[in-house]
Amino acid sequence: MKYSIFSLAKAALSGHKGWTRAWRDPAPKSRYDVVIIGGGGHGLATAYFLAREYGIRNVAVLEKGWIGSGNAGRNTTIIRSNYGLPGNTGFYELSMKLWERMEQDLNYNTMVSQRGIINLYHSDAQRDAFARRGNTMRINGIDAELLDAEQIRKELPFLNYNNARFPIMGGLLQRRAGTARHDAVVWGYARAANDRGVDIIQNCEVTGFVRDANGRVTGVETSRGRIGAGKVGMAVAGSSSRVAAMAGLRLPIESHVLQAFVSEAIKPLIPGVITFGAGHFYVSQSDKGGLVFGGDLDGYNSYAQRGNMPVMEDVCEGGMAIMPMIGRVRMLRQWGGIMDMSMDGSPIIDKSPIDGLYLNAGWCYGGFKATPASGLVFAHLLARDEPHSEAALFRLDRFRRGAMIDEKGQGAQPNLH
Amino acid sequence: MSGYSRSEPLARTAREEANIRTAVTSASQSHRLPGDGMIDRRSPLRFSFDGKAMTGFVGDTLASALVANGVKLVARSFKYHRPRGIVTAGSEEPSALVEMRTGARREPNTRATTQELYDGLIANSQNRWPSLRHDLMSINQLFAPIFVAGFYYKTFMWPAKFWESIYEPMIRRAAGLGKSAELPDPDHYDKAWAHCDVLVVGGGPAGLSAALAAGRAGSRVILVEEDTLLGGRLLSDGGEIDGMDAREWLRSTTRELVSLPNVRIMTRTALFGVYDGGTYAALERVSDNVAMPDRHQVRQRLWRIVARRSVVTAGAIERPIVFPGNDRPGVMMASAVRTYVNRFAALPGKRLALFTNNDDGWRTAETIQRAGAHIVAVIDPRREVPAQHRRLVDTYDLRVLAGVVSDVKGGVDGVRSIVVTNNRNGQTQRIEADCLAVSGGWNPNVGLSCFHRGKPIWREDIAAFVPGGAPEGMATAGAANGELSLGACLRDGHSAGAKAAAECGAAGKPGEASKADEEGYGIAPLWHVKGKGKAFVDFQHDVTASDVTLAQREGFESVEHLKRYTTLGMATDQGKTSNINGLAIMAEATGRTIPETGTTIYRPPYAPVAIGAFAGHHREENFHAWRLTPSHHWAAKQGAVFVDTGLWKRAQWYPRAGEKDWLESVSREVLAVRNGVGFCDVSTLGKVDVRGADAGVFLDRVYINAFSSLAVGKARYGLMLREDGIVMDDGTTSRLAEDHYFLTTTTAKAGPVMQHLEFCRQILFPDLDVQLTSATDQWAQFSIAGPNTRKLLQALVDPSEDLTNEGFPFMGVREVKLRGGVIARLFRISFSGEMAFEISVPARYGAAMAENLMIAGKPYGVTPYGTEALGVMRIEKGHVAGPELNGTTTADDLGLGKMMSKKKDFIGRVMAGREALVAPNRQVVVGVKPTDKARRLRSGAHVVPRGEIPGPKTDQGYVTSVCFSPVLDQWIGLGLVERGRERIGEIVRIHDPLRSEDYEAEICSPVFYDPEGVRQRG
Amino acid sequence: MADFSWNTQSALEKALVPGRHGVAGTQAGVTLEEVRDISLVQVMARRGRAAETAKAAKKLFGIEPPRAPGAAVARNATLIWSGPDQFIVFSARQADGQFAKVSKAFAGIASLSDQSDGRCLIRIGGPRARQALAKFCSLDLDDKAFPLGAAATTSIDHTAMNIWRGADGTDGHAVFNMLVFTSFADSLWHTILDSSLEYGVQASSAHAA
Amino acid sequence: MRIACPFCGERENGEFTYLGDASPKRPNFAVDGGESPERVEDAFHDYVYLRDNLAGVMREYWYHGGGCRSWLVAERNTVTHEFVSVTAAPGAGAALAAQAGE
Repeated sequence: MKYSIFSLAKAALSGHKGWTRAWRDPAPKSRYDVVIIGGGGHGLATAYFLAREYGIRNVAVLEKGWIGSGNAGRNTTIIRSNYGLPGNTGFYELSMKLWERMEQDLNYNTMVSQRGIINLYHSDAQRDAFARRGNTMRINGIDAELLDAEQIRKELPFLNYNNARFPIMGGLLQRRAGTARHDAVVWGYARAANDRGVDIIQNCEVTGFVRDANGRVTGVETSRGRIGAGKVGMAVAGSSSRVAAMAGLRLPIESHVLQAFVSEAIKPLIPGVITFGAGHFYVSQSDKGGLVFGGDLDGYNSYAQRGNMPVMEDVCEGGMAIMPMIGRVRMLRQWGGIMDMSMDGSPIIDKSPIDGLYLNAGWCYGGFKATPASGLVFAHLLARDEPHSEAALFRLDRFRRGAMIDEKGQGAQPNLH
Repeated sequence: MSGYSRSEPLARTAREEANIRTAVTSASQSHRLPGDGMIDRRSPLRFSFDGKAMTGFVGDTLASALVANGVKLVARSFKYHRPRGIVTAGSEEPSALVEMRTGARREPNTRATTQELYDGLIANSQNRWPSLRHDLMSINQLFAPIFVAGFYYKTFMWPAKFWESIYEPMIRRAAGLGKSAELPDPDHYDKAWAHCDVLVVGGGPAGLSAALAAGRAGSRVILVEEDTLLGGRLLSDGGEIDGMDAREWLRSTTRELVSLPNVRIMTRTALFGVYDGGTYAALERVSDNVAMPDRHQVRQRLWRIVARRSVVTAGAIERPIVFPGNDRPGVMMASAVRTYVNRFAALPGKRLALFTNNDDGWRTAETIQRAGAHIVAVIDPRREVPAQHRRLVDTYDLRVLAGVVSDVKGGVDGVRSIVVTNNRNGQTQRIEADCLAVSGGWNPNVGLSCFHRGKPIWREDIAAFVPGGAPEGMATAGAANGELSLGACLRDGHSAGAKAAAECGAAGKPGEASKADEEGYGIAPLWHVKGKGKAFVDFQHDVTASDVTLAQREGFESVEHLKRYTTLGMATDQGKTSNINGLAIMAEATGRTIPETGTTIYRPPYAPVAIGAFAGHHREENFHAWRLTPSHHWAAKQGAVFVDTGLWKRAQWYPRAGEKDWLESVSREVLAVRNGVGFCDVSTLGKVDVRGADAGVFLDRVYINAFSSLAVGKARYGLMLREDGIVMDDGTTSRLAEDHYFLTTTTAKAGPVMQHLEFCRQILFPDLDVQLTSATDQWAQFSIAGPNTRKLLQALVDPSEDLTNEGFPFMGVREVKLRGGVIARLFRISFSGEMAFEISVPARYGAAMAENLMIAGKPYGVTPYGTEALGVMRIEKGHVAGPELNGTTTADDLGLGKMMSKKKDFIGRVMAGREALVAPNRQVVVGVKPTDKARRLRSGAHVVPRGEIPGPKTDQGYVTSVCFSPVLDQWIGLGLVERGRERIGEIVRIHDPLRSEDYEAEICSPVFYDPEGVRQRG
Repeated sequence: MADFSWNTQSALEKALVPGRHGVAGTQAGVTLEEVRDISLVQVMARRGRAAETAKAAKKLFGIEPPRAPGAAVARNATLIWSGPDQFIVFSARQADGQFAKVSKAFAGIASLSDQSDGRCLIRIGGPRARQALAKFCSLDLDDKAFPLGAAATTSIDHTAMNIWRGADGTDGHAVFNMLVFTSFADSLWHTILDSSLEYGVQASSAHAA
Repeated sequence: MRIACPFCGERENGEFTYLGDASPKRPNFAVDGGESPERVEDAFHDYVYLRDNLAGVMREYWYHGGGCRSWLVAERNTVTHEFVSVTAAPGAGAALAAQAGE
């Protein structure tokens, strides 16, 4: 059923009895051309693009819980393409372009809202690093503006300019960046993939890989039985190491907890996304009115999906450093996601060393904003057996070759990326 | 120093002030009962709500005062802007949210039920326009047929560009509840630590019993209670304990607890989080009960309580029943009605009806009758009146109807009548009433016990979830544990307190548990009365029963999908009154049981907490600690401009009268050094004492070059890599004795390098005899540079010291005696490229050293210089620093590849050899200078081959560091450029679209100044 | 040419304003005192030489250094545990040869580092000292958990601090000694003072005795 | 989170810095020892980059930088955050009973 104000009004007349499931609830078939493990944004987008762009419709997406129950439902909803290194720059811009047409592509309002992101700088060195990054963006056809303190004051008059520990000297602005409604992205892809024939199978946990005599992966064992597959794609960020271990693979990935916070709903206070350069704090305001904010990783390996106090305090201290007007706004909820932290802070999208098994992992902080492009390039890899041109550098062997994509320059120390 | 203004008056409007002043004591309190409750009738308080002056008493909450004043309408709901009243009497309140205070202290979304009344309190309703009674946004109710769950996902998509420009701003303005202050919060917050053996959460009967048992046993106890008073439900329901009146028991128990030195009672303190290792978070509302905190007092304090054991006695929350019209002002929880009547002597209505499906709800009928008010009907879907309440029915001749409330009629002022549907024949009847008390049963407060992903367990007999999988060290007791009678609460609390104390090793006797009735609790689960009108599940987010079933039809069957699709339970009350009803309706729709359907994940905070409280002292200028150099105050006196470098405050330049900008000052400082002599405080460099028999071997392993071969009395530049082969840091290390090196790091990396060195020492090379001590703060260190350096120093040191090239060669190091007797360390090293020394004295002499350098250098025009001049000179000399050591460059990229020893293993050696790190097309450090000498070069500009169009394929590097070189009289810079060293002399395009600049520059050697290094050896 | 004068300057030159701060009243709840002219020597045993180091300390000071967190008081010095196989020798500063003298006693068996200027010593006492401390120190400083002679290495505002409990004050209340890094002292003084204002503060400085 | 430093006792985790998995061991090789550079690079690649990333009890390095500056080896459950043991690094002071063997 096509969604529109007309279908909505029509349905209202019949007391909304006419709506049907947004996606089917099929029993798994015995075999698919492609099985995607992971019913998050990336897995569902991959299935959608396999069907839409590459004509592969005999596809199943297997989800151990409910779709969107991983990091797709546990992030701060920011979309942006303000990256500085080859590999990331083009890829995230591809994603940005897909965000910009997502609602019409999917016939689903994912509330993509391009209200802009400002990364504040507080020192000459930070300004120079942002200038380098902004110029890279511009050279790659991405919008970027470098603002000085006076220009920032015009955009964000409410920041703390008077008694800051680290004065605001300016910021890097990407106006096309913004936020999207994270859950809606999952549901929109699920519905659109479903409409193109993809089977979305919830409560179906993968427990092992089926291998043939040559070691090739030919299917998966699941809590709902064995499912054969021409190819298996993993899109299980947060659990990448655990799933890869079933195939005997060790990855250059650690799992870390990243906390995020939301305040009570208040009337509009903040226009876009603001990132504090001298502390660990970034914030935006959801359409519903909550301030959505976060900061750094807790810093230790964790699968617990919850964090501890030091980081929560650290984040709020950062908030009160630049926006002391939020002192009386109350934090409503705190949560933690499992971050698939790769060793250079950039993702891995590649064939695995095992035939028939394909990796989509290591998303670090970039997972949500990457969703559409990740789906497209992973679908390309699965369909064509060669990397998409915008994902050619996200190779697994780059660590062995020394070709890291290390935006923050922190080296093989995931909790610092 | 608090740093926050204490003088800011409450920005009240004059009219509101006047209104409050003239309010006639208690005349407005039409619904105040004659009894005393727990309020102090001798202490009247004036307050205003929506500009209307009213009165209350000490002991009131804002909600109870509003009830006493007969106010029913207090809020508008989130989506439909429906009129809403007060539903509960506690922190679970979903509806009665108000905007407290004004101006910078304006505070949205405060629950009227937890706000203590104080004299001069100003509260306003929110989310309405122009007024609460006449809210134009209530037009949304007309669109309610369209505004169902998830409607926005299905529309607002065309045309695409309308989203940001029209639809979204509209939605954003409509959404949100209150308005936050838009001025810095003038109040102060702090954070504190507390430690105990047993933490008791909740001061009701179970909590008091637990604290008493644990306290008597001798363990260290902290009891936290969110309310202003201890007692919990005893304050509302009374009862008899150990043969005495519950309030008498409360007094004597409190007395005993207070007398125990090992028990600490914290009221107004709400526990909101449970973290790992027995760390609990609580918020103390220190000054929320006054108009403005006292001078030097905080508004709120965040407690981090470390407890070996905890006993959670957080009680239970009464749940509503979902039926049409259940959100009308005047529909109130039955237990809340008891609280308002018994504790606050305030009557929520004059004609009250009671709708209950359980025995406990019946107690409200008794309360109302005893208060002298009239109960018009008791509606219970069960066939029989519970045995324990039969006498009640007889005594008061109660009208009991076996049925359900199927509709509520009324207007903005609330309930006017209710419609009751008879269970047996389905016939309806209308009953006039102005208040409907509702009880759907009790939900034990399982939140805190589930914060570590514990799954609550369904108990059929009480039709509720009880705790399951509580965090390590936590026990639950009392109503929070599903014990719903007073006697069981006392018993359960006592035994949990005694057990926790024993587990902490307390040897004392916990004494006997207090006793009270353990009457039964019968309930016939009733979640949803189907009917025509809107039946609300989540009052604040306007989620109705039909929204839940719609979500189910569309496939959002998981409770988490339900929550996210309908926003059920995502409001400020976190679904305390709505979640269980929502999932019960979902269970019914899907044909699953309630436990099969399961709950959503419980997350902290238990109740919302002000962001300011998490920051405490660390806000604005106190965000991070600051570090001062030994000559800081001296430099400030000279008028230095300071810059933040990490945590350090450093002198950036020293402006002089008449200089038009920083560039003029900096250029003067540079030329003063190049032509005469200058000095700069470089104490911020990390300094490490490396000692031990194997110190040299140790340094050989952490640096790419050799240090064991360094002669005593000499210094050497060293470079260290990370294990992945990328440069970590650089600095000069001196050998002061056979077994003593003095290592320096960059300012930025002092901490990480120290940690790395300790890692190498303790983990990688534990066999080496080496000890490390940070000496950064011990020494005031100054760089003295320029051709007259030696002359200056000669005047400063004892005449016996030989500073000639022979007596003190380049890279020499030794202790010298200064005139006046102080011993200093002198290092002949140069960052500026000039004849230079660095001199260290103990930090206490830092200011004196600066003074004395000025005196000794006076004949030579000595000039203090700041970090900017330091930077200019290092760029002129082509020395790499932070912008080049950016965590992605190799030693060879920096032009230092030859330093890498081939004879030894060292950290990073192997990985530095990987193919992509030794590829010929890497970007390496070069010099860059614009071909037009008048051009300003900027860092972050990119390098593109001349004649090429800038693009991903032609982007060959960027400018890392720039300065105006007063010596060369032009802007110069360093850059990282692909194959740069092969391209010296090439003209390239400098592309800087961010700053709309595009010009040409020559790639050159990074050493712009004195490439042979004659001057520094001079 | 005349000799130069070498006046010393405390890290709290500006931050410490002697006198009464915060809530006024008869008795200050907190007393803050900077102890100036201190000598601090960091002693770290060489690999495997902890026992000899302890012996050398005994010989020099008459007491063994603490093997676990604690502060041992000798006649002229206090030995404060600062990490495994290491301790700080705290004493009043006398002549400049002080460090050399201690060094000699440990030659070849321990590595020494003069930290007399690397740390600033702040003493906090008074009836409300523990309440103030609870705001910036995460340790349990209860009498039982932190009795006389207890010591710890911990953090304040994310920077390292050595804290030990010396003799109680003349007012009968516990006194805590805090060694903080010199460059941070100005900042930390503000934190400590801010934490104490609600109790009333008496601030002063004194020479080490 | 509370971490029991074997020297200082239990402290809040703000005093500690985390490094990561303590299981990978730095490869030992002799300079010019005849080993093929590829093999040595392979071994270092494993050491520097590859991780088991266990969901369960793992051995890991923590640094008590906000305390006694000792490196510690902890066994901690990454699912529950529960510490099973905390021992001192082999080079942290003198040998202790509770020192991790490396």
